[in-house]
Amino acid sequence: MLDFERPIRELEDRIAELHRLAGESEGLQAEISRLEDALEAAKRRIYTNLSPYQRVQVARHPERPNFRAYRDALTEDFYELSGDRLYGDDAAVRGGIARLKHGGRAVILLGHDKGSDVKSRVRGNFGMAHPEGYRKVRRLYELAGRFGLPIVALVDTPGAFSGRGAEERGQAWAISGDLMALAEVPVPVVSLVIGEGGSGGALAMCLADYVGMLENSYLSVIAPEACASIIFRDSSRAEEAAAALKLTARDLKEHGIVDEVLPEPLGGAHRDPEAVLATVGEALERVLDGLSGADSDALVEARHDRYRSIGAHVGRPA
Amino acid sequence: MLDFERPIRELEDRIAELHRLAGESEGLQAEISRLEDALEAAKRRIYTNLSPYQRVQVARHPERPNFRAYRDALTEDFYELSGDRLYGDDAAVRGGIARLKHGGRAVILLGHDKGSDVKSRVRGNFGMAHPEGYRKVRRLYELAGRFGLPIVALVDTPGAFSGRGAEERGQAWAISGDLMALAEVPVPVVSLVIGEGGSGGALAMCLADYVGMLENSYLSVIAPEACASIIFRDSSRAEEAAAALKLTARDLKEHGIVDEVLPEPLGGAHRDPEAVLATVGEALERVLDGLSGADSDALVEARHDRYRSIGAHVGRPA
Amino acid sequence: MRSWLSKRRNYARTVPETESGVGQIDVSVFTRCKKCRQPVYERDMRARFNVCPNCEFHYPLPARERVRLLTDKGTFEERDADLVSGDPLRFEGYAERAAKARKKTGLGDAVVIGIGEIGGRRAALAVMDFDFIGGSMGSVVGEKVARAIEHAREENLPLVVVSASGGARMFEGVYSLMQMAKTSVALARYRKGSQPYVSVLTDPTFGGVTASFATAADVILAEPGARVGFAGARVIEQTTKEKLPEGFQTAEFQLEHGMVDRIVHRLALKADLERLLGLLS
Amino acid sequence: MRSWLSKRRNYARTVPETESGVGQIDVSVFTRCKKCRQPVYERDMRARFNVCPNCEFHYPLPARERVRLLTDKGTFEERDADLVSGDPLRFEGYAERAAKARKKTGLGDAVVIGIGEIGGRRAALAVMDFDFIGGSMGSVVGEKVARAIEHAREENLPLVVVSASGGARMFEGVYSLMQMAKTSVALARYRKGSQPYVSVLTDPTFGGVTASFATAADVILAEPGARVGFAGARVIEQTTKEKLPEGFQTAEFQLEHGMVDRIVHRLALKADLERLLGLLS
Ligand SMILES: [Zn+2]
Ligand SMILES: [Zn+2]
Repeated sequence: MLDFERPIRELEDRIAELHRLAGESEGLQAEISRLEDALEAAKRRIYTNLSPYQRVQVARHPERPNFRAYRDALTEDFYELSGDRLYGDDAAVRGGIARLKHGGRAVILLGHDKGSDVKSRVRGNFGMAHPEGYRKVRRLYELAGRFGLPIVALVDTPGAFSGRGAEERGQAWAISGDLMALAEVPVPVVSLVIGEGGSGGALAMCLADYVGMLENSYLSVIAPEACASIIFRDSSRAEEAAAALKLTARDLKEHGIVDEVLPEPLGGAHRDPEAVLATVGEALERVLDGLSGADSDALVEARHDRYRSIGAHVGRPA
Repeated sequence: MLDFERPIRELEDRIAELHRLAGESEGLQAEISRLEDALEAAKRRIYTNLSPYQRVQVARHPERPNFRAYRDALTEDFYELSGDRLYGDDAAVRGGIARLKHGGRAVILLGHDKGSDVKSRVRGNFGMAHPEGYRKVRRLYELAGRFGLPIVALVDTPGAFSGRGAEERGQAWAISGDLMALAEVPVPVVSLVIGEGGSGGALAMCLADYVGMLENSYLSVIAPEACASIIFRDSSRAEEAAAALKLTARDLKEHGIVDEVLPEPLGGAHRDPEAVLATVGEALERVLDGLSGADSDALVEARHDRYRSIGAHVGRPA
Repeated sequence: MRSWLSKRRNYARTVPETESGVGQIDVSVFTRCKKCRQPVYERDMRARFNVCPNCEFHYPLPARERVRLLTDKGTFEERDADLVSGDPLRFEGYAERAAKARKKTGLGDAVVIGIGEIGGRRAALAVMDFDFIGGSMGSVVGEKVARAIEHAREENLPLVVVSASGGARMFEGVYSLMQMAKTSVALARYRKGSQPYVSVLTDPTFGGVTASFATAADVILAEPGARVGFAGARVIEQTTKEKLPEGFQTAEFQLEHGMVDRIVHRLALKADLERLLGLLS
Repeated sequence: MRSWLSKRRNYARTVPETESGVGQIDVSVFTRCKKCRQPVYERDMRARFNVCPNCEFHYPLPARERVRLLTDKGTFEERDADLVSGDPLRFEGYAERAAKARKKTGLGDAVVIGIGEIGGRRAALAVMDFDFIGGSMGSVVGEKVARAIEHAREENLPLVVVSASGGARMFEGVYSLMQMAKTSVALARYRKGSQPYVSVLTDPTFGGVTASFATAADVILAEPGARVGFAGARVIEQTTKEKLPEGFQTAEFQLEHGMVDRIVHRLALKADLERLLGLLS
């Protein structure tokens, strides 16, 4: 449970309590329904006004549907491919050839895998890739180009990993390689930020023809906590930093960085996974339909123009 | 000194001895000139009839001019490039952009570096590359293609390295990658076997439009010693194995595997390095002149046809 | 185990019906699995394509059995079966060795190629046979693999190559080495198209085969426990005097090191290929 | 050291003649090298482009000084000098911070771009300045680097980019992140041509700059001792509680790990670039 959800949880507990006491008797029904109204009101009040930092917390929610949920729900078949052919296979990112249920299209599906239990979370380094992961992803981008399959990337990472091995094996070089590959790949590239979109680790999967974000996901150049400690010299000011960074889906849509905000159920994806999975499945089909049949040169050129034009620079009055 | 050179060395010693004894006196001149004739005869007899295994020994001679000698003698400028951008920089192979003295052409020059002293020999693993080396070479092949520079490869390796790290990092995958790159690179590829041409380690540098071999160099699928111990179950039969493998420059020319045998001075390259360096420099210029201006598609197609047609298979009478 | 491995062609299999011309089976014969040391009926081993019913150890599988395992019944048309090796170097003992291998295996050389259907999809197939001089690559293996690649290219088909090889065929010297180049130039042309190349690595695959076509694939599969590498473990230990870790060079090791895509049980291999080809067609 | 690093623009250099509009030098002033702790004359430090005459330690070099170091005298035409950053997120304190940086450095932002000659050969040049908010990459750095790439492409020239950056400019949030994508798409187009892109890594180069254009080059040079990486050593030690080895992330470390082609002393850099461009032209 997240802090700001406490009032809701308390109401839920009291209602359960009263139900127990009431048993068959009618005596407490009035009170119960009063509390139930209060509960609904509280939910709407809290969840519809989530602050940016609260959304970050929702995006990080351990029960939030992650890559595995989408992979299992949205594909008829997922044929996983492994390895960078160079050094290792990084469990933090997974990918392969998939057939989507919605529309039945074959695609290269990949994403950050935060795992489903302690063991797999640790194995996947909580979705933080090593160079092996970025290089596996690059291999998948190249296979997509070779086979003419659209790329669907599900972004959900706290960011690139800060570790010795990652630096020794050229993390920066590997991320740069992914960006160059995405800038050139002659097939549709569709990115969906389903949870955390942390820095370069996320960008290596969202230089795309379409970028969608779930309502409570975020995309940021840096984690709010880190930003607070660097800019405000006080990591406890993460709330402020999150707001200042304009990292929510809505902010990014307003700034024209992403194409679409995909709605989540009240309280976040984890409160009704099926609903989110359906939303994403339909969005994917719609977007892929829109991009299919596009001339590959035109696609790459449009991708170029899209990113080439992002920036907030102004000519200085002479 | 190699075993079979002993008679020569003995004559040389005796002549020197007599010169010392003789001093100014004329007394021993007759004997001296007799021995000098014998020496010339011995040299011609021994060196013109080197057995295949003796040539292998000459090819391995520690004073034989190696990559460094050619690099220094044949180039006006050698701009070395390093690293595979993935894991490391392998000192067993070196390469870069070079301007050749003969003809003044800019090329990508690379080769196995056996080093010049104990330290550099060990550092270069005696010319046996690790996966990092094959991947650095691949990077150079790709740069050559990108810049339209001819590739000049100087082959001098006992073979691929049999080691744990080399296997852990995918030596076979790395060699295969070099072969695929050479099969596709749209620039002239010129290979010269200057010493040892050991197995896959050598082949990764000689899938070429022109393959020349120095008279006493060898190119073999396996070292004669290893072949003897496997096929004859007796490593002391290396002499036999060397003969059976048909690994000398002349054999390979006869079998149409290589294009040219470049002559060495009597006794081998190490007895007159300048002569060999000049021979190679002129051959390079001639060959590059011949290949320059060729259409790149035609080049790649001819390279395909050349290797596609190598084989000794026959249809079985039905 | 050796017993039946060597005698294996004296037995037919009961189910499923065979396409590899072999005789009747003595259902009573059993042997001991060299891996789990349990007694196993030849018949069961045969029915499971040489995978131990008890410990799932994957024993070498003859090329024609592999073809039967992978292709839809009755769809495989073998190509270029008549090719046999010359003896370019007149290498002492090679001619006899080759003749014996042909007799023993009933094959022209260490690879069988052709076109067949896998789950109703046509594909070019090349399958190596370790029993033929250790699956070593000489001129014929190189030529037939190159032709399989070209059949795939000409008919615009997916390419599946199943490798099993001790490496180069020393008897053919540099001709053997050059087969690495030959198959590479053929593959380079094939890869200009957009049909997939799937490589299947089986126990053991080493040397020139691993260092050329077997690893130049879009997708690389390996059988459980298959040892795959360039230099063999014994050679490495002799060279470096280093003790190698448990499981060195196994398929599982290679997966962990990023070198293969998937490890697939032999009895699931056909289904796995059908999935992959289906997704890519 | 700080003393003169911050005051550096109050000094002119004696030799060679400067192109960066700065005033007179007080030849008597000296300082202590923070590396070797020896006293050094400002003037000598200046004449050697901020390389210690005693221990050869490479101190940060202002962008205009770098341009003077690399280009033939009088040949550099600056481009797009008028670009300054907007404040897309209205980020608390950014406007002031940027104004102060502009005042301090005399630059519009953390990069100077233009066309100049290097040994008589024209090349597009982009040089970052660590003194401008830690060389952080915001919209202007991304835009100007992209324009430098485009100038090189339009005029078919070699491209030389000298990086010095602490990483992303947090004040611009996701706009900063997206400059990695912007420079990458520009580079992808440039690389369709056959002109070389040379990246020069100087101390320090980290974060989004290293993870985009700075490492996507044909040839990568680095200055001796320059620290280059994605995450900084302090962050890594905080995250992993691991003690990092001596020399971690230095140019020498990166060379050993295969990430850079050459380590080039600052005073030899121009000659090195002239050699390379000469070989490739
Ligand atoms: Zn068993
Ligand atoms: Zn100093």
